[in-house]
Amino acid sequence: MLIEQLINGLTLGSIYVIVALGYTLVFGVLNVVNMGHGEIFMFGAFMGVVVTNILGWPLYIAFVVAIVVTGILGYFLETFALRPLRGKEGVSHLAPLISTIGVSIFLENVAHHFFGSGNQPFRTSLSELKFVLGSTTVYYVQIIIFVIAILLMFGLTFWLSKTKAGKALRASAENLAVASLLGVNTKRTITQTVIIASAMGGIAGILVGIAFNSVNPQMGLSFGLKGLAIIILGGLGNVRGAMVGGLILGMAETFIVAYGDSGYRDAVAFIAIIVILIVRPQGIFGTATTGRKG
Amino acid sequence: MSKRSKLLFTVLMAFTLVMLAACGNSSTDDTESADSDDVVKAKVGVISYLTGSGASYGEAITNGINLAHKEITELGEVDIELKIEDSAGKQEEALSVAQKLMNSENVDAIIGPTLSTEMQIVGPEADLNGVPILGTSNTAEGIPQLGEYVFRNSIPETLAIPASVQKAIDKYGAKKVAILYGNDDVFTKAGYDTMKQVAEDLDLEVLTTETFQLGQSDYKAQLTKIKSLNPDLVLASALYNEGAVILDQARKMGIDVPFVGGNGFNSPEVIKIAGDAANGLIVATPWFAKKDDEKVKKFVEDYEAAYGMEPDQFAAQAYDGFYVMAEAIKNAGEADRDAIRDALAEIKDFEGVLGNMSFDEEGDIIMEPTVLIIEDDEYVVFE
Amino acid sequence: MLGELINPYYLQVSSFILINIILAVSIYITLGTGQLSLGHAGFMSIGAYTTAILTLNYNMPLVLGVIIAAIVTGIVGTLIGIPALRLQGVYLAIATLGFGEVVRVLFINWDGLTNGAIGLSGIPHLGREIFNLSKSMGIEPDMFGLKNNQFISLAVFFVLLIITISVIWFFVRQNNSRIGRAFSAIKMDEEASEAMGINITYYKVLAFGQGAMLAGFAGALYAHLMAYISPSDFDYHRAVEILIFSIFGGSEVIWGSIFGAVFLSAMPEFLRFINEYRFMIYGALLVLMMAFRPQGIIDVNMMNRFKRLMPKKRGEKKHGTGNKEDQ
Amino acid sequence: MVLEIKKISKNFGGIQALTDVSFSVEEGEILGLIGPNGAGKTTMFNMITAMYPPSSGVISFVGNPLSNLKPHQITEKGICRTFQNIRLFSDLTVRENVMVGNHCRLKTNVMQSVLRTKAQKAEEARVLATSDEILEVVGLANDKETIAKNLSYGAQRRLEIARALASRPKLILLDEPAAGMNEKETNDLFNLIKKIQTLNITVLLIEHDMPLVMRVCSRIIVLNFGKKIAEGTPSSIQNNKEVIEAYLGVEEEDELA
Repeated sequence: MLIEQLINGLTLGSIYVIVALGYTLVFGVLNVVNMGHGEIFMFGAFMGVVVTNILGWPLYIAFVVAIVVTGILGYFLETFALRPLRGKEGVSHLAPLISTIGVSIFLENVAHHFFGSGNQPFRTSLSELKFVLGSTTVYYVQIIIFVIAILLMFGLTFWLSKTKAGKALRASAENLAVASLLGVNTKRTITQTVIIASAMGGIAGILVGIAFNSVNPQMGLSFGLKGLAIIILGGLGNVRGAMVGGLILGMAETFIVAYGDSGYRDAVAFIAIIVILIVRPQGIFGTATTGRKG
Repeated sequence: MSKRSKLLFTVLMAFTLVMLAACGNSSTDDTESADSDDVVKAKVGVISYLTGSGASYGEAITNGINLAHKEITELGEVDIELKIEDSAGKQEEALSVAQKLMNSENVDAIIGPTLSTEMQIVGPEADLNGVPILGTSNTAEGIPQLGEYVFRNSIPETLAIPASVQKAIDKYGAKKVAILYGNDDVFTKAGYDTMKQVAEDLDLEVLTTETFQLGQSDYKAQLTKIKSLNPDLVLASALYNEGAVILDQARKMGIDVPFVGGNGFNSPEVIKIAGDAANGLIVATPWFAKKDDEKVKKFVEDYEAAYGMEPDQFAAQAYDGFYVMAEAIKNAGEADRDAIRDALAEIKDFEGVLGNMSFDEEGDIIMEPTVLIIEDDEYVVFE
Repeated sequence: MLGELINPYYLQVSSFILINIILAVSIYITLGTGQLSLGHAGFMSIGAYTTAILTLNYNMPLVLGVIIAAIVTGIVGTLIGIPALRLQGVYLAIATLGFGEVVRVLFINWDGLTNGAIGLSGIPHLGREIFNLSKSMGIEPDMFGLKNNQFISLAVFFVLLIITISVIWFFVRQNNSRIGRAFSAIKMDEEASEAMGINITYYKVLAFGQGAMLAGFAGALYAHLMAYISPSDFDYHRAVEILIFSIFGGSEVIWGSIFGAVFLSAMPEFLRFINEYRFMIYGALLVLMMAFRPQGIIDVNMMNRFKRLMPKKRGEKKHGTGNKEDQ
Repeated sequence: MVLEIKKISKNFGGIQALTDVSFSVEEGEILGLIGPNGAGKTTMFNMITAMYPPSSGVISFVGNPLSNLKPHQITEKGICRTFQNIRLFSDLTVRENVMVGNHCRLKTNVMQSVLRTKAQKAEEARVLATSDEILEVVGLANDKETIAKNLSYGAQRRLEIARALASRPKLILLDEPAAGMNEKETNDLFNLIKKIQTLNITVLLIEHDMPLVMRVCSRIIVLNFGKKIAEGTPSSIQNNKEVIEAYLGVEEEDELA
């Protein structure tokens, strides 16, 4: 049972990681916690349902559609909820937080309206494939999810440190005004970032669908809150922190069910962030200054 | 007193006066006596969950009521005016519309509200106002005990779950069970409390009790644990939404034992969501659409013709509920709230699409539920 | 005569509006020092459960239960407020959000005391308590030409009205004092406030604690108004709803937040179809407000204009506000 | 001696902002603190007002060391400051800004404020009178009800001074009060600083406007790269070789940049 639970925790953790990476990316550049990210992720998952179940198209198309749709949602979020607040005189630093809460509430209820409140099945042949190792059954999906999470993290790290666009992004993250003086098109960079972060949410959405066969409008909130907890754990804007934080949370949640009381599963994440915020506000991997920022 | 506080005071007084004035025009004389030609005229209010995440329940309920209303009006024995209000599944809204029905519309009786949580609020208020109220979908414990004017014709989990568990045990000779329930939902929690009691009463060994939360996606941790303990039976108190996903993940993981669910687990949606994985789910229900009974067949036919879908349990309970109410109004002979209450309390051996029902002295339903199992992607009677 | 004028339906809706006004003021106080709390639903639930448990299990009088509930929540709020001081902006928001969720999970799991998700029913009802009390004193509703339910609704409404007015009075006065000036200075510039001799630690904790206490107080009243509570009444959506009252109506001036609570709670009663889209509208409202009017509908400028208009057209203005609150 | 700075050093993550600076401020004087940009002047102000602690050294105020105090306690002790980049409470009125400045001299608590006790009413009346008096001093008596952010630049600088004066300081720290002012405004400022001196308030002034510094100060301290390079009367500073070099050096750098 231990090994199976480990795999369960790893799978859940990997999905948390991908969700958290989306938050981290946006925070890293804009210093904004995008509260709408969870709901964008949920829309990605629903795109998977629409493509594979309703239209009956193959899974890879679901990925493409989810990435495109969540990318567009990200673009809208940036255009309507973030851009109008940027550089405006007298806007509190809480404004983007509140307006993205608005986006999340809006999207959640739009999904209620279009898809109903219930679970939608997400059936793919992929989710049936498995192999047996000793007494442990391992599904290919579980491995795929883990690998994708790792790839995304490395891809993101590489992109940020080696490519021109990534460098522009990091420059913007340091200081928007300076980056703009240095010839970085900050508006485009920001839009790009939000779109990429959202598309990662879309990927995570599809993966959740495959892994758990369960897609519903409330999952944006529950995964979103966990993602939020993870980036606080790992340090806001920290890619490696998101990775480690996500895996730790996934494991912790699984193990509290396996060896503790499953009723407190949802509280684990929040008790952890409250403790972290009080003891080490910059997060496990954060640098000392971030705790007082934002 | 400063200028400002004077102003504040006056504004609030104005607010109060306007409010009271607004109330004035809507109250009318509330005693509507019987018409001259012997047909009892009455006004029945319905509180239903029509918007929001559970709107599908409310829709089925109002469909059932509307169908029954149409048939009764055609029969012409009583003349009932319907007044349907939406509660959006919220306690505050339910109480507000209940006040509206009782005081602005002056209804003689109320059917609804949809959720037990809403009934917890509305029931005592109706009782206080002396308005008979009939719940057609409240399954929580203690609903009819809210007051003398509170009735229900839906079977509570305390009736459904023992029936299904008993039958499953008789059939499979199960001794060891695992319990899985949603701990943050009032229905599934109530179901769990009953399950725990039943397991105790039947001397079952409970291997583990696991919980999950509404809208959760990943049940693998709990299921892995349950699997490792090898139960003969899984008692799952879940709404069909989560329940179906649980079944799917459990079957994939290789948990092949039957699942026994509560009333909330009973829905054709389970088969739609979980597919083959739904096989082996046992539930007790008052309603079975494929029952070999003239009344049931006619109801299903008419309902499908009118609304384009198969009636579910909520529609059937509401349909019967409205008939029971009409019967009581007819027996009361006048549109008097107290008379209707007394007539309701005297309903006995009423034959509806659900079967034979009566009210006990508290106003709760007495009925034998049917136990069903899903086999080959279809609900069949579990023998 | 009086009996015909009083409709419990309108009084019921008004009572909910009054509770929402207290909630809006509670978040306004916290926002007033630049602290964003998403944990007010959690504080509300602490208040509601405290009084429910005290009155149900220990037969405590309702009034005492409500007072203790408010005090307990105030203490919890202060305890949360002190470590929260180290957190700014988004960190505080997320920590309070986490706090709210932890409280909810705790109430769900603390089965023996809270009855879990099923909730607590049979909590003494404010109106029925008053009814029994007045009956024991020999006052019968008929004496005013009222039916029992009319009497009860009216009593509840007036008690809540008096409470709400007192709450508003309290905070209006506090705002027009040294304390209120310190609050607004802190909201505008924390460092400068500190350099000007304001003990920001004290005032931020004070504001956080007051906000929490008030939310707990409103929660306690809610429990006695509904006579039934369950953890799902105090979820994340409730916290957001409370926040929206203030953000929409105006978080700069107390009247803005009050207006937000009145308008947004009354709107669905008059436009029933809106109910279906309620949260969709809330979401869109938040985005629009932040983009175009982050200070909310009613801001300082508007209040100043009102004040200038007032002495001349006093009667008219009062009527205007009265209507607005009623519509 | 009002203020004594003893061997103060400050290190920001490896960057040495101040090294072993010592000087003292005598009662009733106007002391100038000058130096090129980045010399550590504002850092010194921030440490005197406890916005951050020095890495080493002691600061004493009327003989008592100021260690382990919070900024608001420093203000209570009688040191108040203005900010180089104006930091008024921009949405409050001019008078309210000054009233906030008076905060630490008031005592009413929440209950007294709400109940409007006699003491509270008397205190509020006193605050209003004090504020009006101070606004008269700085020449803003006609703008009492104006929202702070709508004031002209020069007026905002004066309001900053008024707000600091409202805390009844023994020592006031002015951080570049003449920045951005035209000649007339600068002249008014000169008169204002002199007037402050007559109110028995000691002044410590950071300023780049050399003519003003030379006119108003009785003594001047010069910092360069975090070190004190000179101290003396205006005329002696004007002729100090090291000072001239420090300033010329900066000008060269400016040209290069």
